Amino acid sequence: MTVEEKVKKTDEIKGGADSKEAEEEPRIGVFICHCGHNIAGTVDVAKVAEYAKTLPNVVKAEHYMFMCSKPGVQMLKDSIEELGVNRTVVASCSKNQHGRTFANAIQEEGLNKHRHQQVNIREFNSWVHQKEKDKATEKAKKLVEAGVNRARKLEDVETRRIATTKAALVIGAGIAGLRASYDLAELGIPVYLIERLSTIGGHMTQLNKTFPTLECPQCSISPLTNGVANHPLVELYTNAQIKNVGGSMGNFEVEVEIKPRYVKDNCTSCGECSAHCPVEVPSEWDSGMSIRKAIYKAYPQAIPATFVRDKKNCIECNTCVNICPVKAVDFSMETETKTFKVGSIVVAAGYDEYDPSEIEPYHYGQKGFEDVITQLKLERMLAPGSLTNSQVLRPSDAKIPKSVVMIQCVGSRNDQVGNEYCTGVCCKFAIKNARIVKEMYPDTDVTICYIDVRTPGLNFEELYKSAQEVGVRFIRGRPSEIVRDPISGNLKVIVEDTLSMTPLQLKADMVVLSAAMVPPEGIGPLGSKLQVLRSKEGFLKEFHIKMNPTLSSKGGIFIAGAIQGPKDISESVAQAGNAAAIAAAPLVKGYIEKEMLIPSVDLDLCVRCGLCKTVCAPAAIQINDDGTPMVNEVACKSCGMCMPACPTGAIQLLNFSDKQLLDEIIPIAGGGAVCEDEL
Amino acid sequence: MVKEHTFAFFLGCIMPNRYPAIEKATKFVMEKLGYEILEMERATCCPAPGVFRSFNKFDWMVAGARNLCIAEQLDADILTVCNGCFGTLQEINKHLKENEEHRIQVNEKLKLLGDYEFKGIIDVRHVAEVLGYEVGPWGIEDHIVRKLNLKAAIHYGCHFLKPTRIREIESSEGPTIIEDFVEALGIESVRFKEQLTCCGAGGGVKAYSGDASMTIFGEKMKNIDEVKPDIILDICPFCHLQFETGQDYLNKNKECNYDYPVFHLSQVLAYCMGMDVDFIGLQYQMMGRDFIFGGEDVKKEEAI
Amino acid sequence: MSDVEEQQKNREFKTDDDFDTEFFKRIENRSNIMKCIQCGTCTASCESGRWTALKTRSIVRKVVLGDLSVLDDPDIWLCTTCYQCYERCPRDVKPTDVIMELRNYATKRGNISPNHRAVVGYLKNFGHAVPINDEVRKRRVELGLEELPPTAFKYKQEGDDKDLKKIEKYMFDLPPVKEEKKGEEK
Amino acid sequence: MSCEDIEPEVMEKIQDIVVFMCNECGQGSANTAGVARMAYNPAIRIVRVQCTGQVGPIQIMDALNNGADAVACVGCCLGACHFFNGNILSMHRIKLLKKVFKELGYSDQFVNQYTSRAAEGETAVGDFEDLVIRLSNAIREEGTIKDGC
Ligand SMILES: Cc1cc2nc3c(=O)[nH]c(=O)nc-3n(C[C@H](O)[C@H](O)[C@H](O)COP(=O)(O)OP(=O)(O)OC[C@H]3O[C@@H](n4cnc5c(N)ncnc54)[C@H](O)[C@@H]3O)c2cc1C
Ligand SMILES: Cc1cc2nc3c(=O)[nH]c(=O)nc-3n(C[C@H](O)[C@H](O)[C@H](O)COP(=O)(O)OP(=O)(O)OC[C@H]3O[C@@H](n4cnc5c(N)ncnc54)[C@H](O)[C@@H]3O)c2cc1C
Ligand code: SF4
Ligand code: SF4
Ligand code: SF4
Ligand code: SF4
Ligand code: SF4
Ligand code: SF4
Ligand code: SF4
Ligand code: SF4
Repeated sequence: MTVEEKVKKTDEIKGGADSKEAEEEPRIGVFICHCGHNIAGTVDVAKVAEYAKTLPNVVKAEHYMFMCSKPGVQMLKDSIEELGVNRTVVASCSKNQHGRTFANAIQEEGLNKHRHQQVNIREFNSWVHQKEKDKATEKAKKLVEAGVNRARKLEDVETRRIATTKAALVIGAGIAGLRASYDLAELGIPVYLIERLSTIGGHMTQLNKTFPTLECPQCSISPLTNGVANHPLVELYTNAQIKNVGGSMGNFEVEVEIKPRYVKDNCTSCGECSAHCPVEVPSEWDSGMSIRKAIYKAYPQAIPATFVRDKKNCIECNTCVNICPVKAVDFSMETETKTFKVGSIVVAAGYDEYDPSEIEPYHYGQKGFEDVITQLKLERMLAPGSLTNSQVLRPSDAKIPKSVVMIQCVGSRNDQVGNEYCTGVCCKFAIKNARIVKEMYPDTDVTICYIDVRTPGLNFEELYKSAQEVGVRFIRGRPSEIVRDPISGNLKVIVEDTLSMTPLQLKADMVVLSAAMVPPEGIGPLGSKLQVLRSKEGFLKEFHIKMNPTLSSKGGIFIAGAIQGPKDISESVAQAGNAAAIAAAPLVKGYIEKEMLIPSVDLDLCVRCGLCKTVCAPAAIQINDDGTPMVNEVACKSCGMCMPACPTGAIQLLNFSDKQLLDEIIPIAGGGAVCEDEL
Repeated sequence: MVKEHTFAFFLGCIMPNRYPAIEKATKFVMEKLGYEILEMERATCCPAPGVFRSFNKFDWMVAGARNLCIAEQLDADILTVCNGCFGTLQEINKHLKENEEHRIQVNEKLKLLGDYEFKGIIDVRHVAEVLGYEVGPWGIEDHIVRKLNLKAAIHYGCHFLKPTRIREIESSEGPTIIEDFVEALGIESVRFKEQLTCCGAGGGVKAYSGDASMTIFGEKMKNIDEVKPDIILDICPFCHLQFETGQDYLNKNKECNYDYPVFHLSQVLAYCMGMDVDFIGLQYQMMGRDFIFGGEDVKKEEAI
Repeated sequence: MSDVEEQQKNREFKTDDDFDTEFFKRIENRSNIMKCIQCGTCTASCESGRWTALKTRSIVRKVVLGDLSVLDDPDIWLCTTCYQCYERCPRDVKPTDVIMELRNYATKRGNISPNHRAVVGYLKNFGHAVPINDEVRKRRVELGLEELPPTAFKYKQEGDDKDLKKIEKYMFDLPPVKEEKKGEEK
Repeated sequence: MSCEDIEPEVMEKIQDIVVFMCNECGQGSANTAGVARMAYNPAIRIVRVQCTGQVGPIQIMDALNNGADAVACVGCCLGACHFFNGNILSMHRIKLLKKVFKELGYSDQFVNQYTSRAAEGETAVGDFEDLVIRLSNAIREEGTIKDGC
C-alpha cells in the first residue's frame, strides 16, 4: 500500500462503530496457532483446541500451523461469514506481534475490532516453559478459557472524529515561545502569543553573549522577534495574562486579560515622554542595574516598540500626556478581556533566576554585601549600552575588581533549599562570563568555585578549556560563606580546595553567584488554570520524560523551553520546534481521531464523592454542578486509574470493567471461589 | 498544662560550681520580672553534649531525660542559663517527644535510676530566649533602674541557636535577639570579624586538647581586640569560662595583653535592674577587675 | 615479620581489604551520608579545621568508604560541635552527628583520652562534669546562696547517695584503657 | 536463594499466581522475556491491564478469592509511568493492602508490586522469581493463603 492509499483508508474507517448491537448471543471462534514448532513444540495445541470446544458460546475451535498467514487469517474471516461468529479469540503470539492483524481482519468483515481477544501462548507460555510441556499445555488451556470468558462480554468501541479548531495559543514570548509561534504560523496556523511583560524576547534579550560561540543574543534573536511581531498569522498580546481555560484537546477556550499600555500604537518611540517623566524606578529588565521612568521602553530594541506606562508607579502628573507630539499617551485605555478559541496550547513561560538571599551565609542583598551579585546582573553589566558602559564595576565603589570569585550551584543541588536538581546551565554561563571578564581584565584574578564542572556536549568542554587557557582559576569546593571584615569592608570567600584538602580564604572584590534557574513566578496559578501537573520542583511536568517530553499531563497542552526544567537556548529552541510540530498535527489534519475506550459512570451507584477526579492525571473528569462526574471523552487517556479510586464501583472503563476482569481472572486463578462464605 | 510564669531552674555544672554570681543574678532578674523559680533537687550535669554524647549517645539521653523528669514532677518548664544545658535538654526533650521507640527504651533504663518516667509534658527554655522574646526589649524598660553606656562584643555561642532546625529560635547566620535586647539596656553591640564562630571550648575539645582549643580561641580574641569593646557579653557559663581562662592563658603563654571583663547576660541585666554591684561577682573573676559599670540612674518617673 | 609482610604494611595504596563496608551500615542517617558530594562546605565551615588537622569532609569520606581507621583518628576529637557544617551541608549529611557517633564507636574501642575519662569519673562521683571546690563554696555563701547547690551531690554530702550510686553503676560504662594507645595520647 | 532451592513440598503449593501487567513496560518486558526464552515458573499467569493504576483491591481480592496463591502488579519504573503516575498510585495501594493483610493475620507477601522495563526481559523474570521466592518463604512460615480460610 502506498502512503496515499493508507491515508485514504484511515479516512474511510471512521465511526465504523455503530455496526452491530452488542446484545446478541455471543458466538465465539477460537483459533490456536502452532507457530511451527514455536508453540506446538511445547503446547499440545490439539488438546487445547479440544478443550476450547467445551467452553460455553464457543462455536468453533481450530488449530492451525500459522495463523498470521493468509490462509490463517482467512479462517478467521470465514468463520464470521459461515458460522456467524461475532467474537474471535486467537491464541498465538503477543498482542503487539499479530493482535492487530487479527483485529483488522475482523474489522474488514464488519465486526468491531475490539471484539477480538488476543491470547498470548507463545511469549507468555510456550517460549518460557519449554521444559515443562504438560504444565504449559494446562496453562494454555486456562489462558484460552480466560480469553474466551473475556471475549464473551467485549463491547464495541466507537472511533470518533472530533473536528479541531485551527488556531493555537502560545503562553510566554521568550525564545521558546517565539520559536514555537513562528513555526506554528509557518505551518499556516493562526497563533495568539500571550506575554505577561510589555516586551517580548524573555531572558535571552538580557544576556550579553551566549555560549558556546559567544555571539550577541540580540543579533540572533531579532530576526525571530521581528518575524513573529510582523507575521500575518501571529497576534501578539503583551501585558497579558491567562484568566481561564476551558475545553479540551482540539477545542480550548482561553480567556485572556490584557492590561493597557496607556500608549496608543501611533507612538513613534521618540522618547520625549520618558525624558520628562519625573518618576524613577529600578529597571526590571536590567535586573535592577539601571533606572527607568514610569513611562518607558524596557530597552531600545524592545518589541513592541510602543512605549508603556507603569500605572503602579505613575504619579499622574500628566507631563507625558501633554508632551507627546503625536498625542499617543492615553490614560483612558482599559483592561480588555478576550476569549480565544484554539486547538492547541503551547506553554513557554520560561524561568526565573533563583533569589540567593535564602542562602544566608552568602549574604546576598544584605547591607555591606553590595558586591555580591548574580550572574544575570553580571550579564547586564557586560552587555552593550549598559549602565557601566559594558565595564565590570563593583557596585559599592564603581571600581574594576581585582579579584572576582564565582560561586557555583547557588540554589541548585541543595537539599536544604529544596532544589535537588542540577540547573545544568550555570556551569556553562559561569565559565563563559569568567572567560569574558578575564579577557577584558587580564590583571584581575577570576576564580570559579565549583563542586563539579558540568559541561557535556559538543563545544562545551572546549569552552571550559578555553577559560582555563586564559587563566581562569578553578577551585573544587563549595564555599561555606562570604565574610565581610567589619572594619575594612573587604569580602572574603571561605572555601576548601578539596583537591589539596586546604581550607582557603579567598580575597574577593566582587562575588558572582551562579544562581539556579527556578520556575517562574505565577506558575502555580497558571498550572492550575491549565489543569496540568507540575513536578515537585514546580516546573511543568512532561507526559513521559523520554518518549513525550513536550506534551504536558493534559492532551492538547504542550510545553517548550525552560518551563519544563532548566535548559539553555539551543535546547529550548529544539523543544519549541517539536512542540510546534506536535501541537500543529491535529490542527493541520483538521480532526482528532479517538477510540472511545472511556469510562462510564453509573449514576445510581455514584455517591458524588469526586474521588475519581482527584486521580485523573489528564484532568479528563469534570464534576458537574450537581456533583456528578463527567468524563471528557477527548481528554481521557483510557488508563482506568479512576476505577479503583471509586468507593462504589460506579465508574467503569469500557471493556476493562470489574466484571470483565473478573471473568478473565477466574480460570487463571485456579477457578472457582475458595471460601465464599467468608468474603 | 504546666504552670505559668514558673520555671524549674536548671543549674548545670559551671554556673553553680564556678560562677555562682551568674546563678545569683539570674534568680534576681527572673524573680523581679515576676517569675517563680523552683529548685530542681537531685539534678545532675545536663550531661554536657560535647563530651557525654561522644561517649555514649544513649546514656546521654537517659541522663538528660532524668533531669527532664525532675522538672516534669515540678510541673514546670525548665529554665537553663547555659548553651550546653540548653542544647542537651532541649534536644533530648524534643527527640523523645517525637521518637516513640527511643522514648520506650529510655524509660526502660530510667527505671534503673529511680522513680523516673519521661512523659514529654514540658518545654526547655534558655534565659536569653525568655528575655529576648518573652520579656522583650519592650517589656524590660519598666524594670530598668540603671542604663549603661557601653560597647559590647556579643558572643552567642554555638548551641543556643544551632542546629536551627531543632532549636527553632532564629537563623544562626545573622541573629539579632541579644543585640535587640541589650540595646534597651544602653549596650551597643560592636560587630567584629567572624563574630559567630565558636569559642573553641565545646565538643570536649577544651578537655581533649587545650592547645587546639586555645588556638581557636586566640583567633576569636584577636578579632574582638580589633574593635576594642568595653566588655565581652555571653549567654553561656562555659563560654564565660573560656573567655576568662582563655585570656589569662593567652596573656601568659602567647604574649598577649588582654583584660576584657566578661559578663553573662544575666549579670548585666541584674545590674541594670538594680542588683548590688558586689553581687555581680566581678571580684571573683580573673579579667577586667578594674572595670566600672558606670551608666546613669534612670529616674522612676522617666522610666514610666 | 617477613619482608613481604613488612612491605605490605608500608604500602601506600589501599585494597578492598582495608575497608569494612559492613561496619557503617548501622550508622544513623546513613542514606544521607552516602549522598555526600564531597563539596567541602563542611570543611570550609569548620572553625576547628581552620586551625587543626580536623578535615570534616575527609571524615565523612572515610565513613562512606568504610575506612575504620577513622575511629582511631584523633582528629574526630577536635570537633567543637559548633554545628556550622550541620547547618550548611547541601546534602543534609549532618557531619556533627556523624562525628559524635564515630566517637561513640571509638569510645567502645577504648579510644578515649584520659581527660575525658576523668570527666566521666566526675559525673559518677559528683553528678557534675565540673565539681565544686572550697573557693566557690565560700563565694556562694558570700553571695547569699546556699553553700551547696541542691543537686545530687548535696544529697550525697548529706549521706543520701542513692542517686549517684545508681548513676555510677548504670551509666557511661567505659571500656578499660587500651594498652597500646596509652603512650600516644596527648 | 533462588527458585531452584525451594523444596518440592513448598513448590507444590505454588500453582496459580495472577500477575497484572500494564500495557506498556509490563507487557513489554514479559514479551521480551519470552522472545529470549527466559524460563520461569508456569504458575505465573499474566493479565493485561491498561495501567497498574487500574488494578484495585477488587481485582486483587477477586484473584485470591478464586484460588490464586498470590497476586502481583507489574508496572513501569517509578517516574516512567506511561499514564503519568499510575504505578505510584498502585504502589501506595499495595502498601495499604499489605498492612490490611497483616492486620488480618495473613502474610503480607501474598500481594506485591513490581516494576519492569520493556526492553529487559530479565526485569520481568526477576520480578517473577522474587515473587515465587517470597511466596515460598511465606508458605513455609505461615502456610498458603488458602490455609487461612
Ligand atoms: C545568567 C544567565 C546566562 C545565560 N547564558 C546563556 C547562554 O550564554 N547561552 C544559552 O544558551 N543560554 C543561556 N542562559 C539560559 C537562557 O536564558 C535560557 O535557556 C532561555 O532564556 C530560556 O528561554 P525560555 O523562552 O524558555 O524562557 P524565558 O526567556 O524566561 O521566557 C519566558 C517568557 O514567558 C513569559 N512568561 C512567564 N510567565 C508567564 C505567564 N504566566 N503568562 C505569560 N507570559 C509569561 C516571561 O515574561 C518571558 O518573556 C543563561 C541563563 C542565565 C540565567
Ligand atoms: C551505553 C549507552 C547508554 C545510554 N543510556 C541512555 C539512557 O539511559 N538514557 C538516555 O536518554 N539516553 C541514553 N543513551 C543515549 C541514547 O542512546 C541516544 O540518545 C539515542 O539513542 C539517540 O537516538 P538517535 O535516533 O539520534 O540515534 P540512533 O539510536 O543511533 O539511531 C540512528 C539510526 O540511523 C541509522 N543510520 C545510521 N547511518 C545511516 C545511514 N547512512 N543511512 C540510513 N540509516 C542510517 C542507524 O542504523 C540507526 O538505526 C545511551 C547511550 C549509550 C552509548
Ligand atoms: S500468529 Fe504469531 S504465533 Fe501464530 S504463526 Fe504468526 S507469529 Fe507465530
Ligand atoms: S508616547 Fe509619545 S512621547 Fe512617548 S515615545 Fe511615544 S510618541 Fe514619543
Ligand atoms: S503621568 Fe505618570 S508616566 Fe506620565 S510623566 Fe507623569 S509620572 Fe510619568
Ligand atoms: S550546572 Fe554546574 S553550577 Fe549549575 S547546578 Fe549544575 S553543577 Fe552546579
Ligand atoms: S480512564 Fe479515568 S483516570 Fe484515566 S484518563 Fe480516563 S477518566 Fe481519567
Ligand atoms: S469516585 Fe465514584 S462515586 Fe465518587 S464521584 Fe467518581 S464515580 Fe462517583
Ligand atoms: S558539606 Fe555535606 S556534602 Fe559537602 S562534603 Fe561536607 S558532608 Fe559532604
Ligand atoms: S561541628 Fe565540628 S566538624 Fe562541624 S564545623 Fe563545627 S567543629 Fe567543624
